[in-house]
Amino acid sequence: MKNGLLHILKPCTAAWLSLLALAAISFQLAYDKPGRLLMVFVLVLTLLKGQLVVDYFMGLRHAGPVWRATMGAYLIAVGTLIGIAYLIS
Amino acid sequence: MAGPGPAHYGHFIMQTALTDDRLQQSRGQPLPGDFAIWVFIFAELTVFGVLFVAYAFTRSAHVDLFNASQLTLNRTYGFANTLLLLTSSYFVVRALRAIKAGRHTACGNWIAGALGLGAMFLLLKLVEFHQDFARGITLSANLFYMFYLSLTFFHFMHVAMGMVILAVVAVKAYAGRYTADNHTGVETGASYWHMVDLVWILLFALVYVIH
Amino acid sequence: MKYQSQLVAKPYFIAALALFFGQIVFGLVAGMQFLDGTFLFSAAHFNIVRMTHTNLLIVWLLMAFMGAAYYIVPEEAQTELYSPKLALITFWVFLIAAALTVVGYLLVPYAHLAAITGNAIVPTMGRGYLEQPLPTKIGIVLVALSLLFNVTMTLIKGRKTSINLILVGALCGLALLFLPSFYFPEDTVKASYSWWWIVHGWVEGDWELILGALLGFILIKMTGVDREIVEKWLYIIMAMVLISGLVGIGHHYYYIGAPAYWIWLGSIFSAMEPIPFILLIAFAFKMLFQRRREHPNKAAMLWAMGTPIMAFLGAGVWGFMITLAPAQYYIHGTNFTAAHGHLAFFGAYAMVSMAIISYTMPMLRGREANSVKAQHWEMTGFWIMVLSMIGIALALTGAGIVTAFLQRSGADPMGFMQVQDRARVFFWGREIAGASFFTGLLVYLRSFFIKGEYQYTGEVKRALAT
Amino acid sequence: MQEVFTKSMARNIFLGSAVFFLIIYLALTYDTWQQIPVRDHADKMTASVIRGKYLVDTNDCIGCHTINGEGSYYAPELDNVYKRRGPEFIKLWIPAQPSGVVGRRQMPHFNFTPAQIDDIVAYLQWLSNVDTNHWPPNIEG
Repeated sequence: MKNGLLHILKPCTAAWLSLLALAAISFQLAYDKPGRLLMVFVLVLTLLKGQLVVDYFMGLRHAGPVWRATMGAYLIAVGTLIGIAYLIS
Repeated sequence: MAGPGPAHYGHFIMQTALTDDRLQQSRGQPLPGDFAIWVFIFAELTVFGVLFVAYAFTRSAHVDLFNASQLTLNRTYGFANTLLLLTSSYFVVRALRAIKAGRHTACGNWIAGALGLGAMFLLLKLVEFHQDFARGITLSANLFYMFYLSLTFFHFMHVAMGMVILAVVAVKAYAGRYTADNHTGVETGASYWHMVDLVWILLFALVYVIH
Repeated sequence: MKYQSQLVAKPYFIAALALFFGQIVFGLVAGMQFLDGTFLFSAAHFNIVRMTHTNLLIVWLLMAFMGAAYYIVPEEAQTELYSPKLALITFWVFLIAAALTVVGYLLVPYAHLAAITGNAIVPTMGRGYLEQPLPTKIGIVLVALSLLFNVTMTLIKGRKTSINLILVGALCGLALLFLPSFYFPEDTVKASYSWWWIVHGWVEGDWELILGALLGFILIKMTGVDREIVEKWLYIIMAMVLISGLVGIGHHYYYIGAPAYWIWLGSIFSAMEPIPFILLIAFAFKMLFQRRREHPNKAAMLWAMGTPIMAFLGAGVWGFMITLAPAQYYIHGTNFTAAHGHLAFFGAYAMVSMAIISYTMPMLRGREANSVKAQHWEMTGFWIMVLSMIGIALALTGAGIVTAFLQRSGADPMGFMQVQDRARVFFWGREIAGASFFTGLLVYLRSFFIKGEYQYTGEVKRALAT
Repeated sequence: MQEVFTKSMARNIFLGSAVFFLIIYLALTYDTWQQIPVRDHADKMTASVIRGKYLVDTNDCIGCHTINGEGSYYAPELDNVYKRRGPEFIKLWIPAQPSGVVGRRQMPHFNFTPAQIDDIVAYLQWLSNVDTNHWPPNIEG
């Protein structure tokens, strides 16, 4: 069934729907009790969203591996630094 | 070798120059759109990245202030704006697909749709700014609001800038200036718009959600 | 040189170098006054010497930029200059106004100068770099308008290359950015805030565009690289200048009374200000490696390659060291800033001026390049001046660090004069390096008096003949 | 093949970013302009303070001193000199210059009237109360 769904949807449409769903989850979690686990979870969700945009919207999955790696490294670097800052607080 | 140059031009070195095109090929497939916009995109992402990290580390020194101030923001607006931008980004992807299939009117229509969503984003953000100012939130109110207003205003300006670019692309698309083989302009505008979207995803999580 | 009217650049360049010489002499006197506070006290007090030193710097750089514009704009537009006569009249007006201003500085007490030149009507005097009395300031505006009129008319009737558009656009910006010098609010904080529109706007904005245009022109001419490639890189570099520099002005606003958010915005954006200089180095060397010809003017090439490197060192590296707010908290208003100022002004603007002079002067004197001997002198001068300027910067950096440690931090900070005494060894270092710089300048100027043109070797002559 | 990096795009980015960042800077400047009078107590800028500032400018004090770190590095910072030395010291100091100590840096004699010196002190007092984000780090300036 899942394969069937992906078959019907174009990859970019699937990415868009996933992004909407992930955003909704993040929004729900915004009202949860603060906690480190939650923080890491939301951060990972966010980076996942970012990678989806980079790959499927910007279309970097077709571009050279160097550029894709550059964008990936950017997301990971920013995400890690933010994560460290939140964990030490 | 071409005939002798004028004496005062010195002698020529027959050296093949490494052209920009060959530079591109040596690094795999080129980036979508004009390379110049990518220099810009990487510069902008760096600025936003540094701002985000600065926000995070400043927060770690003022956790209570940040958490308390964060609660005063309207998260529903933030979420609605996320949906608007994600969807408009999706529309732009569809516009690019349309022009790759040679359907330039459809391309224009998708971009017009994206522009409409972008306009709604700006409107909603203006309402939010208005409510913030009415509550006495300014750049100098406290550290959190300083970051919140700087980041969102800076991003707001990027949305406005992206809309100007997309508007130009839409006009040219309707006028039939792009074809299935020649659509670098659409790709360039699209790449910028997705960057604006990407920044908002990070910004929304950081400023409105994570606490 | 293709057009006869380009010759008007020659007096500008000669005057620029003469004023440069004067600037260094006053610099040496000011440096000496750091060592002996009574040196020339009654003849010319430190503030007068300093103001002459900095004002001569501005004037000679403007002279060089204007000369460059009168040379480049006709060549790029492929037409004669609109009015060579106007350019020549402008030159004499500018030179005489500058000379009169310096004489005024040296002979009339500053407050008296202010009183007799109508400063009470439109107060403009008493700000760094903008010490000129009102008539001089008005004169500068008129000179700038004359230049803009002349080059714009030339541009309109000729070919519109990107180099030309950038250069003329940047010259318009230069004139526009000077206008806030007539606005001197009574509120000191507002006065500081708006003073930076001129100073930052020039040296960290508009002048970088001029630098880019001059360097681009030299590289196109000397390397024979395709104009399209040079120009598109120039645009990208200049875009980076504005992206980082416009909000980067905030690094001047941390501790002058402006709101605290500038600490963040200024730090983040100005931290990117080295990027355009890195790109400029990459760009210059890319052009060098892709060159399609060997230009006989090796000295000009040395200046052209040295400029981005020294600009990066002075503006990029030294600028970065003092740009972040926590570092600036301790070194703001110390000789560290002076170190940055010296290295950046020399590395970026003095050097690009000498690059364009080095490239054009032989042609203005009727030869493609100077003799090997003259170039040898010029390049020797280059190295002595560059290394001496690095020495000056290091010495002033040392003095700044002494202040930061002894006066600005610690439980029991020392007073200003006590700390200055401790930094004495660095002031000696600066003065010695300054004397060395002066020697380099003499060597450099000597090269202009060596006659003869570049002689190709027999081998090359044969190659050219086939 | 299409060119991947065009001059016209590079030019558009240059012009676009110029306008873009100028707008941002102007918006920030607007906000700063509202904040400055609060931070520097512009309401306390009396006629005496303004006269004092005019004297400080037209005698080129920043040719040797710094004010809020701007000027020359030949003589001490003036931002907090009022708090460092106090008004009485300054009133005695200025007319007593130059000291004439051989080798020591000299401050010129300015022939100020007592009223003018009062104005300068009033200006320095106003200056010492400007909110400069806790700069200078200590009283030595």
